[in-house]
Amino acid sequence: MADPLPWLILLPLLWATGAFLLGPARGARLAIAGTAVQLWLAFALAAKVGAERTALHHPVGGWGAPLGIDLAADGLAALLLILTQLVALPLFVYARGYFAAAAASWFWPLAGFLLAGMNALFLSADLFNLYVTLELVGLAAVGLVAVGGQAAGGQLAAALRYLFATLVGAGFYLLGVALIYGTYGTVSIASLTPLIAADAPPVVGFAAGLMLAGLMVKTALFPFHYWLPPAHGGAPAPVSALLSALVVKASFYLILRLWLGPFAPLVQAAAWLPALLGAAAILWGSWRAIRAERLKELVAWSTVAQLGYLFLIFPLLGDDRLALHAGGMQVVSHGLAKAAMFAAVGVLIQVTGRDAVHAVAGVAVRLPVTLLAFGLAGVTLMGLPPSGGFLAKWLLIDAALARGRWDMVIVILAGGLLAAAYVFRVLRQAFLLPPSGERRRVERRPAAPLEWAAFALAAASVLVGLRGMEIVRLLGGSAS
Amino acid sequence: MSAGFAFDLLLAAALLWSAWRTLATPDIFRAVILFIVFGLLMTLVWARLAAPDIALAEAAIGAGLTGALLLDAIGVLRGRKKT
Amino acid sequence: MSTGTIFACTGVILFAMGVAGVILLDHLLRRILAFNLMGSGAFLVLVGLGQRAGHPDPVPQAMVLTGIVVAVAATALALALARRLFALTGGYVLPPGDARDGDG
Amino acid sequence: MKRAAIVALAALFAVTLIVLLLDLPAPAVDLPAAVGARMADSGVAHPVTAVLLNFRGYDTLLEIGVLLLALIVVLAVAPREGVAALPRADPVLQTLARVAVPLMLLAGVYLLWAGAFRPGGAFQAGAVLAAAAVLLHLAGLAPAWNAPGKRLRVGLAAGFLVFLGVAAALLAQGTLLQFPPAWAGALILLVEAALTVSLALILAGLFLFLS
Repeated sequence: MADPLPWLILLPLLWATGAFLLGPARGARLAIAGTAVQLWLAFALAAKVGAERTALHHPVGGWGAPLGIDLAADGLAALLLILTQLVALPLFVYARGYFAAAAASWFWPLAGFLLAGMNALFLSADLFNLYVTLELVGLAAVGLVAVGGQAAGGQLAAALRYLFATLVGAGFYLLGVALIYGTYGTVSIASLTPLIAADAPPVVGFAAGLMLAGLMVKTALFPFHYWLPPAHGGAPAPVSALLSALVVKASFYLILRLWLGPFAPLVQAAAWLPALLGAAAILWGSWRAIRAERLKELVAWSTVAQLGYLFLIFPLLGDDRLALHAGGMQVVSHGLAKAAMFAAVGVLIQVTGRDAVHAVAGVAVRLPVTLLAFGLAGVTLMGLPPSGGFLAKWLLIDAALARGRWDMVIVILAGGLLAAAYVFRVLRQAFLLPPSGERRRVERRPAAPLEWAAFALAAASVLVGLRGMEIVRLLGGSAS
Repeated sequence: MSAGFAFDLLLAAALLWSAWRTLATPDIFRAVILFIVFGLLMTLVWARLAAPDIALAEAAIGAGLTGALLLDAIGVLRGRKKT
Repeated sequence: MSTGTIFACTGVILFAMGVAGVILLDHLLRRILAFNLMGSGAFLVLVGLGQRAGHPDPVPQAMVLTGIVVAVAATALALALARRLFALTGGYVLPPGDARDGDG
Repeated sequence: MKRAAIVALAALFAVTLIVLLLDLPAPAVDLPAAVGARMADSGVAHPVTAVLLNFRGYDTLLEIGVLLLALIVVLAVAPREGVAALPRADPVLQTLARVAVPLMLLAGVYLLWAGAFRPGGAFQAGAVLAAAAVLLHLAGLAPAWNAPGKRLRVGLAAGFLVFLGVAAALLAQGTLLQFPPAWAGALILLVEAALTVSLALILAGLFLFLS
């Protein structure tokens, strides 16, 4: 069988270029077929990692690090690769129907470059190569936000804010890489890990801080979250779903990889900082979601809050791997649930014709499948059993209790209650009778694939809780 | 060696000055011109750093193409000036 | 002090100026200029620090060539968005509003 | 207030980092020596080209992807209003263009050829050719571009596709972008030639689609 590592990168690049050659608004079938093959490759990779219980390597160019660039895949990388293709595939089916109405001429090649950049990021073991993948992901994501922004200036402004945030974040990361190369003469993670010790020159700690801070800007960790709600809330629904479910996870993955890998001796003492910012993100993001007027704004602020959970794990990381399992579970369940929620909201907006929480009154009768998708995704975000979100929060509480961190337990529980508040706000509205004047306003029916793609993602976000053991086992093998 | 050292310091000062004026000068057209000057000074820096490949790329892409894109954006290349 | 070290230090100052510019300036073209200064600063640190002993090092030089192309791609993308915004609003300034989200 | 705080922070940042930079130990890894030791297998004689297209050729592959992606975003957001206009013909500029453009074409070909053993290569060559196209446009001798037709799209993507194709073909032999030493020189020249054409078109396109 072909080596899945390089093909997971080449394949999306090939179909992205193919879609570009086909022309504007073409290439949907190419993208869906390509992503299906990638999903199969990602599962094959995970099976291989699980069977061999060790990371897989592929020396690009045959040189080997540090002269060449190595690709490496451990359990964590395999998990994110599966998640990425698993979320992208139904979203592409959704996008095919969604953009039939509103033309977004170059969506498909941009989506292909986005997936290629993400897969390359998950697999790269070279700090400078990771910079290139970060730019590929960031610029593709900004381009996708602006796609279809022909009418609205607000969407362009959101794309520009996002662009500057992502460029500054990548710039900090690049300066850090420059300092690391200057100090050690290599940018290969495998070569650096044994070289960086607790007594490294102070400039290395400075570089680590720069790189992690730049990545936190790109992950929209509070207080660097300002760019996320307008960008994710203003983009077309399939784009919002891709960005909220996957793109922010890519930079988080890199933070985790650096934290557990080369920078481990330097950063332990600062672990309280990301956790504190994460707790603030949970409370502030949830509060803003509760207060949001627009549906997409609500879901986007929910992303700010849910990303907060990911940063709670840093002081809890240890040999028992509980916190790592909690983080992996949260990445997967939030990815699926948030994609489902944006997809469902996209349908609601197409049908009601307006992006407003109060406009969904009465849709429960007309769009039961979509509303069920929204509700199931909400179950995951709230952390109710048996969903993946429940398992993630349960593991996180377990890890916090093992270290006597009652303050974190309180934040986690409060976050769940606040999530319930904003999810039920929408559900309650959906079951109300619409004001009589508005009832007949819109008769447009959404295409069935849109509703079912949203439902499939939502169902997966709940069911993944039942497959938690597989995920834990995969992460068990992710020694960096 | 010391002549080279003095030249480096002078070049560094000129580089920082042009960068500062690029950001601080009130007129956007002058800012873009200063940015192109900055790009040409960068070309000299790369030459001093024994990096002729980067010097060529910086002159062609950094100063040339980026400068042309920016000048076009403010409209001076086709006689209508936007600010 | 070698040529490499001098220009690495210059690069640090350029980077700091660029970051401050991207954060503080309102005019979109100026922010794009500031971003380019920031990038040039990081490139100088990469090559300058790598060559602080005085020997040319092809590895960071090749990385900077890659970086310059990425930077021009980002610049063109930013200009495309900014010019589209100009066509719609008549100005090169981001409208206020959603930016204030963080301050509550 | 905010302004002063950020300027002060930036200054503090720069001073701290410069102080930290001034005493660094010698690097633990000597990559220039590793590059020197493997130059014979790289297929080219110029170290920067060897790093750019062979040792770290994978970076370059992704970077061309970034450039093509930026061009697609430019296409997606650039306003399309009717037929692209020719700028006003300026006789001085036209004379300049008629003299300079052939020289620039020559310089582009020279740079591509030179890249194998001295400074130069696909990027510089592509940039010079792109500059020639922009000059032709500014002199009123060539129009700006509208939505690209099939042939132009093929030209824009050709370099990336050839690079991808070479990468995939080499991967079928076992390892991504592993050039066999005997073929490395020829394959790198093939990739560089295709890249020169596409880079010239893309860089010119970034200007001409925006105009």
